[in-house]
Amino acid sequence: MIDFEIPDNIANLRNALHWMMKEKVRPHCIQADIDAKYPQSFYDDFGPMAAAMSPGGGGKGKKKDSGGSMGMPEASALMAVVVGEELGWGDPTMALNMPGPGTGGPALAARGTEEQKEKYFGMLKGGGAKWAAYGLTEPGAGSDVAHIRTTCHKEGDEWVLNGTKCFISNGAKAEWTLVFATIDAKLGHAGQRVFIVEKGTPGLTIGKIENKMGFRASETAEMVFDNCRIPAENLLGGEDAHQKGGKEGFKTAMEFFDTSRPMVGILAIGIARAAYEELDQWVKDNYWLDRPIPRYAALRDRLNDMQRKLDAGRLLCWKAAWMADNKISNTKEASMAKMYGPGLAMEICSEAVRIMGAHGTLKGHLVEKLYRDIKVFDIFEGTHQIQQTIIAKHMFTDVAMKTA
Amino acid sequence: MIDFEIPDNIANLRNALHWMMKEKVRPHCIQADIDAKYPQSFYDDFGPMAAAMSPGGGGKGKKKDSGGSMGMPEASALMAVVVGEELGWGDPTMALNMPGPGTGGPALAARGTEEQKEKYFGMLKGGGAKWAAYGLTEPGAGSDVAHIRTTCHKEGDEWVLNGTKCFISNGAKAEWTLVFATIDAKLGHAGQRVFIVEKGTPGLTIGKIENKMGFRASETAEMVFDNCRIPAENLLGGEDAHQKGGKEGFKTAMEFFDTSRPMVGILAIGIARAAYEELDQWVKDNYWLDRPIPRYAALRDRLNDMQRKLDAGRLLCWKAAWMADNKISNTKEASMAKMYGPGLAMEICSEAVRIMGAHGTLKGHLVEKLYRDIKVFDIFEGTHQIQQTIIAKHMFTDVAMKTA
Amino acid sequence: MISFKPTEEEQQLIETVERFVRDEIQPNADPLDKTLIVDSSVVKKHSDLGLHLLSFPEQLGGFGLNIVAKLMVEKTIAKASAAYAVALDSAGLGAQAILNLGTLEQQSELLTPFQSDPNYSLAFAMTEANLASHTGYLQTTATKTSKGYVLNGEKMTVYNIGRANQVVILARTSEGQGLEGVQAFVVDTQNPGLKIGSADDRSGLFGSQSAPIQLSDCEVSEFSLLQGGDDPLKNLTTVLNIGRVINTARITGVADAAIDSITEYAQQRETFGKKICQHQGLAFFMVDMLVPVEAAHCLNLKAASQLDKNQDATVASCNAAIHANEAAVQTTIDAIQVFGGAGFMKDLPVERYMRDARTLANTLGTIEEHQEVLGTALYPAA
Amino acid sequence: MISFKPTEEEQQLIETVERFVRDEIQPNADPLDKTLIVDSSVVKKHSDLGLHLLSFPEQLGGFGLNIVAKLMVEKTIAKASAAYAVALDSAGLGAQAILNLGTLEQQSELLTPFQSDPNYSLAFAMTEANLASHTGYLQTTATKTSKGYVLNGEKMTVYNIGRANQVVILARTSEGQGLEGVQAFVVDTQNPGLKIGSADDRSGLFGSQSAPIQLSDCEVSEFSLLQGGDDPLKNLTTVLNIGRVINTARITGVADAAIDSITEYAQQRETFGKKICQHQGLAFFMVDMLVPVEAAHCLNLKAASQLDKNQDATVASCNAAIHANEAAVQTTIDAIQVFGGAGFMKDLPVERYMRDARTLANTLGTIEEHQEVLGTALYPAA
Repeated sequence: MIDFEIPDNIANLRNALHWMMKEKVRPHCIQADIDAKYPQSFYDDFGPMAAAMSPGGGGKGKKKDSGGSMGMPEASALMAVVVGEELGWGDPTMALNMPGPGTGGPALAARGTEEQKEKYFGMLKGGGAKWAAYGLTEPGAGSDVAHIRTTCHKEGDEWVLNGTKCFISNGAKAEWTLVFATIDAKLGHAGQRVFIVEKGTPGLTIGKIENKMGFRASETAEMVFDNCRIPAENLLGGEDAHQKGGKEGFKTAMEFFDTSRPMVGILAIGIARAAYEELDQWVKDNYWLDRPIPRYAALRDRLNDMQRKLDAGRLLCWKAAWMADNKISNTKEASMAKMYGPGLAMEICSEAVRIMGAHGTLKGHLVEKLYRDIKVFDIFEGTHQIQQTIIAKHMFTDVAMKTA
Repeated sequence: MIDFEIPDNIANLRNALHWMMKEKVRPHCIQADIDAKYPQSFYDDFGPMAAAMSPGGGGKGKKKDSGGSMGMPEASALMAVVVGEELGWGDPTMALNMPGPGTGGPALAARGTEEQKEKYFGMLKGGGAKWAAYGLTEPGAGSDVAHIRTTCHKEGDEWVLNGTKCFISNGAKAEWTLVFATIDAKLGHAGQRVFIVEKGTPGLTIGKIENKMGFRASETAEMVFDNCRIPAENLLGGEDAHQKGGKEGFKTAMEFFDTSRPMVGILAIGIARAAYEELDQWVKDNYWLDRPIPRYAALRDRLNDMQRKLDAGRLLCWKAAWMADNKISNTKEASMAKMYGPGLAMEICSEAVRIMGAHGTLKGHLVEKLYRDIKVFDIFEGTHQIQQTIIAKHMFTDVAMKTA
Repeated sequence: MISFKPTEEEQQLIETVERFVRDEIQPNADPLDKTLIVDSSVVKKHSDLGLHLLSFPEQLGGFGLNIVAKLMVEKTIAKASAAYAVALDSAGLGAQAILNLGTLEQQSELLTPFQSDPNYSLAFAMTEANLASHTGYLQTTATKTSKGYVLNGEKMTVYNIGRANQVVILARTSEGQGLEGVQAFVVDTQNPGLKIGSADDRSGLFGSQSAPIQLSDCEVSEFSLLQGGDDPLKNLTTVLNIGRVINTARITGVADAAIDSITEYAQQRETFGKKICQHQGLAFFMVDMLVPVEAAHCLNLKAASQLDKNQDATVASCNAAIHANEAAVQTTIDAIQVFGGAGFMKDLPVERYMRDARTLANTLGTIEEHQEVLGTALYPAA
Repeated sequence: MISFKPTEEEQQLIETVERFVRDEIQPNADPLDKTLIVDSSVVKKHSDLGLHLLSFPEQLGGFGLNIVAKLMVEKTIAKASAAYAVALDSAGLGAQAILNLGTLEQQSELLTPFQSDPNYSLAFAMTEANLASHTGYLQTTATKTSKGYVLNGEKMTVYNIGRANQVVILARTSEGQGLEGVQAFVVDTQNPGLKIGSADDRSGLFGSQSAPIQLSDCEVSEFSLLQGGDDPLKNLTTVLNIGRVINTARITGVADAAIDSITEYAQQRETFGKKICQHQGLAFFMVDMLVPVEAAHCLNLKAASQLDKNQDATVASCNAAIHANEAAVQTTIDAIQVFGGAGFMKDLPVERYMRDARTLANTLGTIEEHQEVLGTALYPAA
């Protein structure tokens, strides 16, 4: 039956996360933006609880644990997007800062061998907040996953990695990173391999930590591999996985977009909702309560439009996630969610800053920070234009599309 | 010196045309839309005076006549766009309905031999309103000028034409039509030839008269050439013109875009201004004068935006025309004017209809007609997308652009 | 629990309707637009299937279907012909008003004729000349008399009024803000105080004839007043929310049709040596049409679902209406752009989509009204 | 007669400024954004060229240049560094106010110091905390006393206040609509009743420090009041119109810079085996950035030309401001999209363009204020 009601157990989880974001994160988020990080002690206190509650934290790999003592609903893509909106609302950087395996988690859970899963998920448990990372992007490649240039070749029992990865969230502090490389760029997707690289492996150096316009409290690192030697058993999925016809590495990169893209979409919706709520209050304080100013009808229309589009974006994310959970092919819908959310959030943040005038650009105002934070959502996990290309491919199925 | 003041003689001409449009055209335009034409008697009375005053009527070919008894300013692209706005304002269909050589005029003036000019401009003079036409578009070609499929080959003293032209304004009533054909499609632009085809030439039949959504009072005809024989002297420019290296036909099609595109842009601005003025009055009548309704601030913002964008579009057209007059290469600016005007006009007409609610879709309201009329402006003389392609080519001069 | 899956009953119903549309509506859509004549055999087959009484309770000969199902049916029909969707909806919002606002006795007396007479029809009159459909500013009045009420005022854009037996009229019985003080009356179209004007000539929806009506000291009995049940204001609001959902369903149907038409065309037609869909700029242009239409449909399903749960769907239905109006108007305009000059000609249905979308968007409240309703609901001035 | 051609003098001036920008501003733009320290040698070279006094009359050491020329200069500097454009404008709108509203005696006394002291500086204080820059709602008051006036209130976003010797303050001397009752006062920054708050930390314009000021029973002499000349309301309006044109010139300069940067990048960088500019979808995306910026520049030239002809440029300058704000904000956002992830990093100037455009757009009146001014001018309620 068509239904839009959030079941109680998910609603409870969402409310709890909202409370944590409001009470524990929001009060620190402006300072974290200035410092370009939350202090480690913050994560040691806040992190484990948040990670346990966060749907994205462990992904499906945590499914069997998650029904336990916290009384949590079964993990699902739908639960992730319903609850995830609060992460975006609280502080966008939180979505990538949450201790745990992060984006690498689902890939390890789905593609790793049992030994790999046990060792590397285990490595993150206990003893304060710990992170893992996901090393795909390269300087010069961007959204162009097919053109990875980091190389790997086998020497005896080891793989040797050479190349540079950039824009790696939590790259510097990660206990381990999933690194994409190619045995031969000419082989295309079939040549790609994914490795689990531990922190401190000789030959791995952390390059610059990026100085970013926004999203500053989330660390973005460069990782340089110079004859970096990895034990053979750290090839994700093991040698066997690559005997079956290849493209294992590329599939690893691609297959989680169907759930991660709606997640990015809803994070953006959460951010936009935060800006909308700030503006709503500001308009009330400045245009309604103080004095009867004729502009209020005009501004009310803008607020109307925002809440409407927020709900539109929310439903697109919900639908894509619901399809994923129900094993309905959702590549088009996931891209629609990813395309709509960040674009809308940029629009709403921009309008909020605009209407708040001289206040809107003053640091310390949440909307000022959100305005700088949001832009990158339209870029990572596939730019707006990549989503358009994917949707077009699904729209025009009869004709082979070029990416041109 | 940077200046935006319209000189008195152009202003006088504009005001006179405005008066004619308001008094002579507007009262008939709704009925003409229903009938899908203005009666011939209307043109016999109104046409000659209007054509004499209209800047687009004779184009540069009329330059030497135009300084005469009417005290008119020297013809220029700038004068054409300043004055032309009133044509769009009065009734968009008038822009193509005006008796005279129409779009074919400038091409004949620039490329025709002296004999051709004398004979065919002469043919339109005296004895009531008469038209000529411009036959470029083909079913299946659209904006793709390079892919003309109408063929011509020479047999003795005659050229033989075969093919179909569509969407030809005034095609059925034209005394003569400039027809584009190719001696061999494989030769591309070099193979193209332009012919002056007289009404009633054997082998030429008028196909269907299009039944259109809007722009209905302007006749749009199909012309079918079935072994249609044309005297050799009706090759535009004569045989000599094609000995110099070819592409004469293609150049004929292209070179007037630099002045015609700003003209299409400003016609659209004129249409949009008409819709804006209707809406302005409607809002006054319904939202301000009668009663104090809180929405007036919201609607005033919409009116603000409209008048601002109208002026923006107007200045883009003026600039492109001014450049043409000053022999500054303006292909990019002409395309910008053509791209902006019709898009804006569609937006304004749509918003006017929207705000007028149930009234806005009722026939008899000018905005209802304008809403149906305007769309085609974003299509003819190069679609919006063609303009984007042209602008891109000029923006990225260092890299050979594909049209892809 | 959040779900986008129709029930099996809904699925079966849609398949039935799709067959009906393919066999009966599709071939008649263009003729209706050209001739303005509703094919009576289509009306007959529609009522044979019981589609005109879907939402009637079973005791009144209907199927007791919910709003979600009604939304799907209306969208499916409108995708082929918005004018037929309007013309075939002989019970329409008028019957909905009687169901939601009338007593059981009124329901029985006023709705039973539908079972025996396939041509029986009800109209719904809300919109007034001034300020479009701003219900907050309705000027038609109903004054209490000893025998009943006397109605005075003018209504415009009353769809199906030409063939209607009765018309539900919104009139003001007392002063008030918004819908306060507004009540619904059922008036026989033969009432000497009710005069039907000449049929409107509109941009689109050709064949779904609308006309204005004039009420001059129109006397009606006490029985004509729909009291409004337990909570008259809330129930009247619900009727208008249902009206928005149904109209929005039709609008999204038209937008879907436009998208289908360009999807097909862009894969056939070549320009500059390539299929239209292989030009990336145009492909992106078409993708941008898809997303807001999909979002509008989701918003509308949400509003319908809330109505089926007896929740207040004012915000959701206004959201859906605004989103769909904007999306469908822009989509149908842009569809013409994809077709180029051919899209402007009446040989292809795409120009009809543009006119129909525009006309539906200006029906039963424009964006301006929805904004006003939303603003009042969400941001009451302090 | 309509013309888009600068005069020869303007052409020469621009060439001078372009050289200055290339040699002095371009290399210092990024350092200013990172260190917030205005390079004093740049200030010196700027004043050596007399660029800080362009619009002063010759008897006050200036060139008597018109607003069109000033527009071109400001746009050229801001294209390299919006922060330098603001920081180097030491006379600024404060001096403009004195020129347009002051007596000859006031002009002479208050503006002569610029000739001898290259570091002399004037600030302009309009914006207030409540309702941003809605001049119609200014709350700072100036009350007449026997000795002069007493000012009370708070101003925010006063650019260059840190180094200013004097500041022109808009205050209300009587009740009135819009600018009616508002007058300008020149106040010494050492006045004990004037307190400068701590420097603002803003999204952009790093280095062009602004701060709030507080006026607590700030006593000023009779001489401090700029009477406003023949028509005080009209002349004050003119000052604000000039302010809009100058700010808009800077905004379009930043937008130009963003467009230049993507134009270059899109012809170098390859993705998916092609230059970025050869992907039609992205090429159209970039074309769409170009057109509104060009239109904004034309609108601003029109406003400047009207000011030079002593015409009322209220509508034209608001039009230009709104158009440029919207265009520049969107263009600088979209420029980052073209650069992808790299555009988000502080290694490239493109993220600065986005922050600077946004900050300029919220300076000296936001779109909200311009809309209000426009609406009042064009559509007075009946």
